[in-house]
Amino acid sequence: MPSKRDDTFRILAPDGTVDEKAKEGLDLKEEDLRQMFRFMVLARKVDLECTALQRQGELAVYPPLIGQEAAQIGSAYALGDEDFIFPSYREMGAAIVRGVDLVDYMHFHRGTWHGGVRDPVGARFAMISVPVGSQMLHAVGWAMGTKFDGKEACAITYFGDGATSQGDFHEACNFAGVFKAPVVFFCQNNHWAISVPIEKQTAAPIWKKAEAYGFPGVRVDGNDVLAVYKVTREATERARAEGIPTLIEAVTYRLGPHSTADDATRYRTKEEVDRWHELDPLERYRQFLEAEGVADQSFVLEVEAEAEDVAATVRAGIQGAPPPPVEDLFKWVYSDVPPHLARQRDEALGLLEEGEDG
Amino acid sequence: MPSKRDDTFRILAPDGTVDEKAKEGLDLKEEDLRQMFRFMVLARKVDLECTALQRQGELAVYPPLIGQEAAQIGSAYALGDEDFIFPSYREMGAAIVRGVDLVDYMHFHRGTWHGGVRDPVGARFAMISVPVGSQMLHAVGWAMGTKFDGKEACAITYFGDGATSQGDFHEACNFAGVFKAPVVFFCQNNHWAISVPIEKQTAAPIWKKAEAYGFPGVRVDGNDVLAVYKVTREATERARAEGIPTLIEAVTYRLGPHSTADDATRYRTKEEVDRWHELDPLERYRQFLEAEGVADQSFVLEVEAEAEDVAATVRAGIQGAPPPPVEDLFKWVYSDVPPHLARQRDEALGLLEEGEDG
Amino acid sequence: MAEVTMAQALNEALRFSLSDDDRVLILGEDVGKLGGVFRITDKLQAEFGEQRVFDTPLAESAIAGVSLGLTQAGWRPVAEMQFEAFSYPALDQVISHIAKYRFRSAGTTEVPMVIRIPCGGGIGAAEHHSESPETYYAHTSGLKVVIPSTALDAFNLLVRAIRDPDPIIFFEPKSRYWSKESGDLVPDGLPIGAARVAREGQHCTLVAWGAMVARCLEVATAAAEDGVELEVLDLRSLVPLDLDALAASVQKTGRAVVVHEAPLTVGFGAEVVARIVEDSFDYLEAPVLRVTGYDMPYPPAKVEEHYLPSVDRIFHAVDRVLSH
Amino acid sequence: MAEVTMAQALNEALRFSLSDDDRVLILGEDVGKLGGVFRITDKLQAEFGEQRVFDTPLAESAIAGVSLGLTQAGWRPVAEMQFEAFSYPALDQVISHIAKYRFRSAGTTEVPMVIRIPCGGGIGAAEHHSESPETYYAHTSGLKVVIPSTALDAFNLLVRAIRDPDPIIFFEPKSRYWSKESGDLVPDGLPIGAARVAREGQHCTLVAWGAMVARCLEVATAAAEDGVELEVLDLRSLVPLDLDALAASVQKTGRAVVVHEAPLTVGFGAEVVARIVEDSFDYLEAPVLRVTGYDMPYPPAKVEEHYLPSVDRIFHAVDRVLSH
Ligand SMILES: Cc1ncc(C[n+]2csc(CCOP(=O)(O)OP(=O)(O)O)c2C)c(N)n1
Ligand SMILES: Cc1ncc(C[n+]2csc(CCOP(=O)(O)OP(=O)(O)O)c2C)c(N)n1
Ligand SMILES: [Mg+2]
Ligand SMILES: [Mg+2]
Repeated sequence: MPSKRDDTFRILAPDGTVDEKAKEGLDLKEEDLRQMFRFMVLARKVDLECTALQRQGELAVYPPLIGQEAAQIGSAYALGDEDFIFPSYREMGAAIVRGVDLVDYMHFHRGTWHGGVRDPVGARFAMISVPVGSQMLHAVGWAMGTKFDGKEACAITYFGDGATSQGDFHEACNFAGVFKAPVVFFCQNNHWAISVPIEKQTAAPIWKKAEAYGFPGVRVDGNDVLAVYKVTREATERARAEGIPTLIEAVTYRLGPHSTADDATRYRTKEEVDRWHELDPLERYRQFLEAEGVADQSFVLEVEAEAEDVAATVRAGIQGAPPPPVEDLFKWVYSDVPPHLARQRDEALGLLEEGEDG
Repeated sequence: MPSKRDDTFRILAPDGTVDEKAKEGLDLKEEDLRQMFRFMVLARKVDLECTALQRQGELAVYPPLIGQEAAQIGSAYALGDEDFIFPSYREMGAAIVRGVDLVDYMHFHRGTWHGGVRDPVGARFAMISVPVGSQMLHAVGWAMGTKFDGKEACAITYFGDGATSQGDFHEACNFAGVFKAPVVFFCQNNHWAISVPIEKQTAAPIWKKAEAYGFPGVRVDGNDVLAVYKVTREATERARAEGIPTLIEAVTYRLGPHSTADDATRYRTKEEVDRWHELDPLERYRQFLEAEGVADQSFVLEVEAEAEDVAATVRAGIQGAPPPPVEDLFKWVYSDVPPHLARQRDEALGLLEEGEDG
Repeated sequence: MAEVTMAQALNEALRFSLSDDDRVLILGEDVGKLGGVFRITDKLQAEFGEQRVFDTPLAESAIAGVSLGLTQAGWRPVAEMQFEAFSYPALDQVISHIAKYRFRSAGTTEVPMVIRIPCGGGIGAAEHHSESPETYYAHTSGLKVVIPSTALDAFNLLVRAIRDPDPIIFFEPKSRYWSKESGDLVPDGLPIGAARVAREGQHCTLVAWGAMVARCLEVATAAAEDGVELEVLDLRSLVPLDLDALAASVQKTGRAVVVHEAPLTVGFGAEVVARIVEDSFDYLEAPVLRVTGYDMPYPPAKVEEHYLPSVDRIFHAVDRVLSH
Repeated sequence: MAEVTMAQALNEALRFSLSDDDRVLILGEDVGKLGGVFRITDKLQAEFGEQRVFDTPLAESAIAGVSLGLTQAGWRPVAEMQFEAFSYPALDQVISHIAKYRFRSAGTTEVPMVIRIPCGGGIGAAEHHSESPETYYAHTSGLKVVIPSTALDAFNLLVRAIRDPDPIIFFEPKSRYWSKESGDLVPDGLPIGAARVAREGQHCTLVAWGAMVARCLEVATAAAEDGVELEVLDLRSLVPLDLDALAASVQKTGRAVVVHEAPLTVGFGAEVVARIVEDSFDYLEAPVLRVTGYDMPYPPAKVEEHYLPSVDRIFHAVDRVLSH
């Protein structure tokens, strides 16, 4: 369960009670509240759809985000249009908020294309990054460069609890502190790095690691979308206005397996997973919206129907989608096709033709 | 100047006053107090000798430790015989305490041999390590393995302020925290990483970085040999008895250039260097010993004479020392000489013979 | 004579080594309870305890550097890198320390450690999970680099690697993990440094290692139907390289084609060609050709069939060499 | 027509690029006030300010990864690795991201950055300061790898590298930093990817790059006295490799020797041999030989003369090739 220690920021308790003091200054209109719910439901639906698509062989492998919707939607919703997201491989929820083309995105998991994002700079969403911890440095570099241009925008980079063990995490945070880079380090502590539990990953609370870099660290209930939104919003403002980075530890849980290739029963108990199912971020938020009269049953049904449609569109778009023509691969390596590569291309294409002929 | 903030542990103030409360429990007999002074003078003399040897072309390049004698001698003197030192390239002072053969050691800087230590495991002193930050992981691994054997010994690894920016520093500390490895991370914050000042290296105090790993961090006046001894002693006991690592930040200063190849006037002022010369650790300690009646003028002169002799022996041993026979190099790559390498050896030796003949 | 997969054989080799020598340790990401993502360390933690077989935090440079430290405390660590592309964060420790440590000490200390690295493509995996980085390691003097092509040889090579006093990069061709072979798992095969003639032939030599050995055997079987006898040489060890076996085969056939998954430019195939030219030039009746991955990042899984050396591509090269 | 050293020429190339394009940035360890340990960035911070030219914390992986991030914000970073062996901590960022970034994006984003790496031995330096790691980079598809051999070419190549839209590894042969050449510093030399015939000859081709070009020219001069005309080909760019120039020269001379400082096994020389065999086999009158560093860690400075390809060793190889 998310630590009950008061160092964990929370607005919406699991039991539905609202901490009014914590809620103070929350700048969300009713439409925003509904929109965040819409995104969360959408993330959940598309996520389940993708797990199904993998089982049917339409995706090669897929890393489910189920359980982490509040952490991803709440944080991404707090961003400005110019802010840049540097994700790992589990941030489909953040991609949805950013409006990334989900069929493009799923090409990564289908094994038909490595990037998952067309024109990342335009999309303000970097390509999927699998080498754990590696993307944080790119976020810091982008943030430094954006500050050099005097632009008021910040970067946010997503990573897991396991990623905090990587040297790149440390180097990225240290550079951010030294150069006062406008960046938010958003850690989703979902308690597991494949089979390695957080206790075996590090001996200190993640949010405290910020101490080592001279900028604030915050622990937030990652299953409370309002709290996540608020701390991220504040972090982005600090970043843009004062060049103060923030390390956010969103305490949440990976309800699904590490990926569709993983058998989580080998290393964790059903009881543990069940306990966290009771803390489902969607359920908690839905109850809040209905209690506040911001949403009603019919709205919820409507939202779910919309989500079904989007999921169906994603399925339709990715099902049977072909890989790129082999010729294109040779065009993507360099800005030009150097002679040695042109030779290899010609050999490859020659073979393809034969294949077709014979 | 060493931070005056009370988070810096100190026994012996620059003005010679002794903090009796801080001194409590200091387990040093008079002979120890004299021995530490002996080592400090020796380190200073040999260090100056080496700078001279480099100017005369006897050493290829040499990184002076002048100014850091208290930090190195105080910490190394606190170790037990079984404890293992994993140094960087500037720890000749610690090597002296460990009884490392100084001529062997200087072969590294002469460019006649890479290791600098014969049988490191027996010597309990690892080979000189130039890649900044890299040796800390070896210390942690050795400490873990020693603990696995139930042995009561710990590792200490030396590194500089700049090294704390490396990913390996982070990974080493994190492993140490997770595996409760008996290791002491001893950082000599000498204010400079070649031309980069500590303010540009990191935005947080070094000792505070321990927070990120769940073990204690201590800042000590690195020019106060008694304080350095005491905090290191305590750290080694915590390490051996309870498997609790410690990060020690010894605040000191690199009075010399980064190396004999460096021109420090390009990036720092004479005033700054002069200020630190006034804080010379040897001078401060000598006054203390004389005030306490532990040493007198004649002792000091005797110690200096001894040091001169050792320096002369080192000079005599390294002057004109030849590199290893080329044949040996081929023997050191693997435990055997595989065929491809045997061929290359024969070619090399053949050429040498011709060289001699013709 | 049981039938075993290469994955089982590797698991048995680790089990054998753990009981054979109580200084052997296994460490890496997810090697404990999970038994590794490919189950190569399956059940070993349960059998040998959490100190002999343990999970580490997620940091490859540390896994390598800490392993080096463990050797200095008298242990023989066998570290697992989860996938080849995740061994790159450890390259600095491998190149600057592990490979040089013995040399730097003038031979006064040893680094008996093994780094296991699943490698290669052909299994429809995600990005960063199908590369063949043997060049990076083979070019790094001080390392021995071995790679088995069959289940039984995998057992034998891994047992020998763990007993070896030098640091060894042990590549495991993923696409062969599930390939079966029947025979007894006993460490009595060829030593490290000896290549193996996987099939005899006199018209042309196919030089390969890891997964490409099976691919070359396919080609050889098909070629035999046209009366073309191809010799298939399984290098087994890239460093040390079996120069005699290479020369013997090529001097017999007078022709050679090298096949590997890694990109062409400075792939290990280039070394094989150079060695053949140096030792057997006068025996060559045709240029030595290379059939390899293309000079691009490993492509998406759904196109890898067009990237990896195919039976067709190898045939083409053989034809060119024979018709020269 | 002033006389300039390669170090000055490189410094001028950076100055030229900084004023030519205000998106160019210079970052690295000690590149600011100090001007770099080799003074290649001397005075640039004073001239262009602390935002265009800045020191970083001591972390190479970050220098590389942050540079990639800077390119995505529209900058053209020129990062310095202080010495070649300290570029290894950055290999993961270089291999898994910088080299692949454009490819992964299906060509929708670019990574216009240069990583400058002083390389090679022969200057009596300390351990880790004399290596030649070009193989690691040349084998990494997506990178361009260039290395000048003369002062004027250093200027031209660096200016072109900084303008190039792809990530470039720019090697600087340390032992040539102080070599002088007279001429005007104008970026009008050969493009990246074109080799240069440093000396014409018809009996045998010496293929080299960086510092070994001068060494080969020495050999060629001496050989000329015995009436042996050696052609010296300066590759300048290992990736892309000038296949036409290589074939043209070898098909003219029928013989070749490749010379490099890096260890033999899978050194770039192996690639050169393999290419010659593939393209010019029928023209070869003798095996193509390699004269390189030995397969060991770079040795202590005081023995490096016996490790690096010497005039003697090159002569030996040429003799063997000519007398074949
Ligand atoms: C450098 C690197 N090492 C290993 C892996 C294999 N791997 C993929 S995800 C993962 C666990 C990551 O855990 P965490 O950072 O907590 O993120 P989560 O998967 O829980 O979202 C591992 C070990 C990798 N992708 N990159
Ligand atoms: C990985 C790596 N990068 C760069 C260098 C070059 N270098 C040698 S010492 C040094 C500065 C180290 O500063 P610090 O850690 O404070 O130790 P100090 O030299 O001050 O004792 C640098 C940049 C190196 N040796 N290793
Ligand atoms: Mg996790
Ligand atoms: Mg320092």
